[in-house]
Amino acid sequence: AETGDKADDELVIGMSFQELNNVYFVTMQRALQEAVNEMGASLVFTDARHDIAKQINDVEDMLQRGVDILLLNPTDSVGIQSAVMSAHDAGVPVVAVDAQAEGPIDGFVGSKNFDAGYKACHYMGEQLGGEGKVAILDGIPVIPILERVEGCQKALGEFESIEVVDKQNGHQERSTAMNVTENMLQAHPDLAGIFSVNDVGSLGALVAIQSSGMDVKLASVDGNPEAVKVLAQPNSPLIAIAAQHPATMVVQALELAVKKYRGEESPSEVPIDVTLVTADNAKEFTW
Amino acid sequence: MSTPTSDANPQPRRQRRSRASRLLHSPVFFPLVGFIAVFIVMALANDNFLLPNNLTNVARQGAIIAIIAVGMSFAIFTGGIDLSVGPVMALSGTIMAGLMAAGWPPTVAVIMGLLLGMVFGAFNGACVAFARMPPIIVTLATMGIARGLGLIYTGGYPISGLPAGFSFFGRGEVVGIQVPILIMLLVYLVAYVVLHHTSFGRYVYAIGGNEEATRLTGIRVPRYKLLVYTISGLTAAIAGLVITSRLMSGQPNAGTGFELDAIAAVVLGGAAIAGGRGAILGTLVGAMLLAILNNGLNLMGVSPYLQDVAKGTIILLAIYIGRGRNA
Amino acid sequence: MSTPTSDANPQPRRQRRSRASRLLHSPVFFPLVGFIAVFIVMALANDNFLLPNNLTNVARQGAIIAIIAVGMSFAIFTGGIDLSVGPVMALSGTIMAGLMAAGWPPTVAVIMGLLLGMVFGAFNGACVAFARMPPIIVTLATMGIARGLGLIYTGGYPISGLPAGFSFFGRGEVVGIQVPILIMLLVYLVAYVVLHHTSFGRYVYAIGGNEEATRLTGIRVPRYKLLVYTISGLTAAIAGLVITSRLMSGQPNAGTGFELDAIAAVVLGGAAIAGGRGAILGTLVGAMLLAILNNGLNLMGVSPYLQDVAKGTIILLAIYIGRGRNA
Amino acid sequence: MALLALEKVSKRFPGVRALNEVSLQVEAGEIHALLGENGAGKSTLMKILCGIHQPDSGEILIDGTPQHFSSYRRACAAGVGIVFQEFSLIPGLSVVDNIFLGREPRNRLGLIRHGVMLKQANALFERLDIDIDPQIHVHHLSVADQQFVEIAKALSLNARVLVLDEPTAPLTPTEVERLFTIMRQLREQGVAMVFISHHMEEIFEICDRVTVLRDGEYVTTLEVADTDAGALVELMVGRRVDNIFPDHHSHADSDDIVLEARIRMAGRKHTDYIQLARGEILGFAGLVGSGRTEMALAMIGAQPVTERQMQLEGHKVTLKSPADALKRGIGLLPENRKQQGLILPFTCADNITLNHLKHFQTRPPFISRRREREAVEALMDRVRVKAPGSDTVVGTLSGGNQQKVVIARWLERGCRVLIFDEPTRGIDVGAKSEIYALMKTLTAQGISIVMISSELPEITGLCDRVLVFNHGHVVAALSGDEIEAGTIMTHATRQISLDNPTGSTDESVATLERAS
Ligand SMILES: Nc1ncnc2c1ncn2[C@@H]1O[C@H](COP(=O)(O)OP(=O)(O)OP(=O)(O)O)[C@@H](O)[C@H]1O
Ligand SMILES: Nc1ncnc2c1ncn2[C@@H]1O[C@H](COP(=O)(O)OP(=O)(O)OP(=O)(O)O)[C@@H](O)[C@H]1O
Ligand SMILES: [Mg+2]
Ligand SMILES: [Mg+2]
Repeated sequence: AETGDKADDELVIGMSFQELNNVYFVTMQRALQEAVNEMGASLVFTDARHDIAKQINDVEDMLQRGVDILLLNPTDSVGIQSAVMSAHDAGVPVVAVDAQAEGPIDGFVGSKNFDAGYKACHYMGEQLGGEGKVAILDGIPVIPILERVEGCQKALGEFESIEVVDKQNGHQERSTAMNVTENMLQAHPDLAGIFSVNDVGSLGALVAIQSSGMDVKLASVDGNPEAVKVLAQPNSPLIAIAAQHPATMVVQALELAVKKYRGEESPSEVPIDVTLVTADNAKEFTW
Repeated sequence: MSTPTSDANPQPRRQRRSRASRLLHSPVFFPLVGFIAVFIVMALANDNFLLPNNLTNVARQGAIIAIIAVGMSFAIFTGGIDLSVGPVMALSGTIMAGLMAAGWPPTVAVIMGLLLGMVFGAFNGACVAFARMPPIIVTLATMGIARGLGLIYTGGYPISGLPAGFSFFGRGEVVGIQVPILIMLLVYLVAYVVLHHTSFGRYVYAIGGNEEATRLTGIRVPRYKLLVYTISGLTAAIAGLVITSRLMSGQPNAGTGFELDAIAAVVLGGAAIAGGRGAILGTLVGAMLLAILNNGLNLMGVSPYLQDVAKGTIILLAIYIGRGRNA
Repeated sequence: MSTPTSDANPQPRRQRRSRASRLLHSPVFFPLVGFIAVFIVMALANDNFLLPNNLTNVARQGAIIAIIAVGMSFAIFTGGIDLSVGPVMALSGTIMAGLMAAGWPPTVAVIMGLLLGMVFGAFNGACVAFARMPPIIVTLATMGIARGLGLIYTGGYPISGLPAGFSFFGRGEVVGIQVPILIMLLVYLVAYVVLHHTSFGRYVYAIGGNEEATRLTGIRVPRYKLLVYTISGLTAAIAGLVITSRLMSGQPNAGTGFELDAIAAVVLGGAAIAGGRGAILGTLVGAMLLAILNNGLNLMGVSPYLQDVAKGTIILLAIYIGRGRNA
Repeated sequence: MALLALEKVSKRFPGVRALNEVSLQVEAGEIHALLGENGAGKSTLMKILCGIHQPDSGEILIDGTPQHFSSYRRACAAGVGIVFQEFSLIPGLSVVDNIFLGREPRNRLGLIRHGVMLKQANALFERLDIDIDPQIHVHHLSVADQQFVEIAKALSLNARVLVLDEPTAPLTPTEVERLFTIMRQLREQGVAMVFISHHMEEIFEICDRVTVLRDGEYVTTLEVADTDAGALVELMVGRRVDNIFPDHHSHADSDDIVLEARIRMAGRKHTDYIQLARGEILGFAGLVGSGRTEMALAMIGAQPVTERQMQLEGHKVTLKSPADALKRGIGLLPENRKQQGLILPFTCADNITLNHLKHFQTRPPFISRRREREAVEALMDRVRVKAPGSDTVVGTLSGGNQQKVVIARWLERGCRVLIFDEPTRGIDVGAKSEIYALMKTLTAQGISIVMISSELPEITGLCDRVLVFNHGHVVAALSGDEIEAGTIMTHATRQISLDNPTGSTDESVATLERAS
């Protein structure tokens, strides 16, 4: 992209979210709004609802509206390519946030999703004493989620006596996750642990576990405040969350994008580490 | 008419249908056959399926859709449809949660939530009945509106921190029966009585059977349509009560796709989608059929992707068995 | 009527309609009025709206739903419905992508994808036509089946690595017109000719108007219903082609909720949901109305949650203006 | 050898034996009447002939060759055409599309040749002397015009065997004459026709032979010339029906005005005035499309109007819907039973009690099923519905029996004013006389009746006063000796100026206006 010359408070920042029905992304959006306010710039944002076709339309419309900087939280890394190209052609710097985007992007800021799955499940494996049956509560088939599952499976594979006995889809929606977990518990009365791909799912699973009275350990990804609060309670089934940092992530992405806009030197990729939150550090953790 | 020959007229009309024939012609017969068939298959395929604990699970999981499907039945019996049920459920539930979180007493909050569902339903009904707009498009539009309002109200955050007593509706037990199941049974009981023992019930079917004829006969069709959609809003709100209490949090995006499950329950229950024919107990059977499908496939550990395929196939088969009655 | 006085009888009924009256009674009239109204509002509210570049955007964005809505129109005109369009679109698109990624030449892959859509549609059609099952439940079931098959085929991962030439369908231009728009116009042209200038087109409306009477007239209703759903599968697959090429990747979970948008387009286009009445050009207008709504609200920077509410409200208003014709 | 022969045809429906070894022969160039009470099996026999129903046993022979018609399409191909008793047109399609549905002329590309189709339709209409815009959509047409389209459609098949199942039911006498002219032409051309009608005089006017059915059994076949109406009715009903009209004793109390209506229909220039006395039977006569039905709908608030002032027993009432009308005791029996009258998926019982469920609410809001059933069975006896039971689905009844179910709905509703729009359409002679008697009984109870009818004998035989409609307006009010076929037809067909519909001769209306 060419370098831009507008002052901070003249800038229009656009961000396209994959969804906004999830505290994780809402937190991101609010942090961004704050940062943008501080700059005195203005923000427009859209919600793709996990529909890549809609997301591309949203981006096109934002470009039409004349955004100077585009932050992209793609619902699909490959499918977003044509939107990235449109932005590139329009001379708007593009930074991908949370999930990678193909095409001529100017930067990527995101969590290490594979690590997240790995860390959460490795901790759970240890807590289970390296043995027992474990189930996975899957989510929407998008790359970050699939990577978490892969990371988890790798971690669990390192324990010889741990067996992954079931994998069901909770659609990252609380009541579905609850129902599916109830059924998994029914099918495997000797289940020892569950890995949920995100905290919306884990909060649903939690209801099922608690009302079943079974002793099942739960590990998850995200760092949703409600989940962290549960984690901090004594004897909580939820024992580990590989927490992401949505606010940090988006603010860094904005900084990176503004630098690109000004033509300043900047890294093109900023991986954000995930933090493993357990009972020990839950009290201190916040987004 | 006392015509000269009327006595010599051995009118066969006096004959009543036999009990067996009545059962066979009952609209609940084929849904029940389908249900039992799937039930047996699931019981054979899973050791855990028949455990009392699991059967309670199934009933409780199915309760939400089953409750929503009551309102959907009313709408479909009149020849209409209500696509807004999912978001109305979510909206009512979040409002209840929001009011309680703001310190309102649970009873008041619950009543407000139920009222809100009814108001929303009544708005649908007014558009359909008085503005004479097609139900499918009205409720498609209000579906978006309800979803948007729910999200605006909560800002996308679920609402938690509800008073402990509120968990009664989703997790409580009365005389050994879980409250969600009890609520479901109660809703069906009321719906059954209304549909089969009141004039309003008769009008519901009449409107679905031939709206123009019903109107010309002197029935206030718009009034009853308004009522039908209000009922649908109410049952959606009741489902919202149960789900909010069960999760102990108000979820603005709960209920996505529930309208399709509810429609499936009604049609699996033997109702004609064009209206005029159907049975509320059939809907209950249909909803429970969906619930044992979800539960059974989960229990079998069928991979999630394959579950979609299996569920679709079984629904097709179930309808195929009972077809002709629904065509 | 040649009563003794018929020559001197200026009965209004006998008069041929004037041109103006024909326009007013054309099913496209009210949708067009709604479209123009929304168009003007959007143009006034946004400086950027009328830019040629943006108008192209709108048309291209609307093309996917518009193409799907063609098949949906056929289904709705016969009094049916096709809820499986979204997943069928996704499945066809991923199959095309999968075959190309596996090294098949693009043309062959595209043909296979389109065939797959038709086969799926034909299956829907066979269930509706020969097994006499209700369309709404058949396509609800196959909706799940298609979605599941797509996810199984890809394992949930999108398929990328498509040959560069394939991008033509989604990103190419011919004589200055973008290919998706061109494909859309072509599909509408063919559909228009089929509906208005072939016997099959007559039968589509006849079946929706009075299926029993159509059957009694000696028309092979099942055969044409089969064809109708096959067409719906085909247009879904064409949409799959466009979207896959536009994204340059096969997306197994694309198209969620598209069935509702397509239905909205058809009904906004003035069709009766009960069948028998509607115009394919109305559907085009309806689809474009939805597209300008999405685009205009985005351009105005309306917050996403509020967009749901605004969109629903505008749809309600649009239908309200044109109501009576659709009731 | 007969062109068409049906040999020992039998057919059962669940719970009903519709036909039992019925035979019928029709020669080329013959018009053969098929006669029988409602539910005797006439339509069923004809549907078997046309391949719509399959016989349980028996044979269809054309030119002596056995035929197997698995569908109507097959029957058409063998030269059989039918005008159905129930309409078979597609409302959303144009007239021309309806006529050629399934047989569209196409060019080499497979596209419809609209021009050719239109030309053929126009030619056909010209030949049949029908004046309907072929491009208009069928749902814009009146019932009678729809019937002519049906007839044109059947004739366009150039069938050798043509079945006309109650084609005259929705037609007025002039139109019946036109139909007969067409039928005579066809007879000349050697077409074999089966003609079904409940009007005796029509049978004597046009038919050569007549076959009588009773309860699905073949009774006899006679030369029309060798018999008379009384004998036929006796064969058909199994008893003598001497005078189908009850004695002309009027229950009208002309001083006690129950209903006064001033109504101006949308798009009309004048207000019409209607007055109804207690116990009176007021006839609405007129040609098809003269606006009687519209007036009836306007009177119960079922249709928007420019002006509507109603006074019921001296009190002003506002009627915005049929429900308002019903609340005030005004009920309408609509002319089109399938579209406006019946809830087809309902049982007879549910149809009959629909508008007076309150009567059976022993403990409101609950309905006592037992009382409902008892009441229904009494009513079904009164109008003599032939059905396996009160829980029979109404859609499976014969046309005439369906009409009786609609009538039964109004008998116990307790209305002050009943508007009967073509109440005896499709009803057999025996039942007709019973319905007339019923109407008299109702008026004796002080109920006032408006009867719309296209059958002049019915109007002249039953009404105390008659309003004649012409071009949407009341053009004459007749009473006493003025009620006579010739006078009615004169007013009904009189050429009138649209600016002054009441015309110069219309003193009676003016008088009425003054009197009020
Ligand atoms: N589809 C059907 N299912 C069940 N019973 C039927 C069906 N069609 C006709 N019937 C019964 O068969 C008998 C004969 O009916 P049909 O229609 O042939 O009488 P019809 O002589 O034409 O009478 P109408 O003069 O009233 O038209 C009736 O008892 C009717 O109820
Ligand atoms: N000018 C017209 N244009 C279109 N349709 C008309 C026109 N005039 C009458 N009709 C239709 O034909 C019907 C004829 O009017 P109406 O039914 O009131 O007459 P009627 O005297 O009762 O005749 P019918 O015996 O056909 O019922 C109207 O209800 C209307 O649907
Ligand atoms: Mg008949
Ligand atoms: Mg009439």
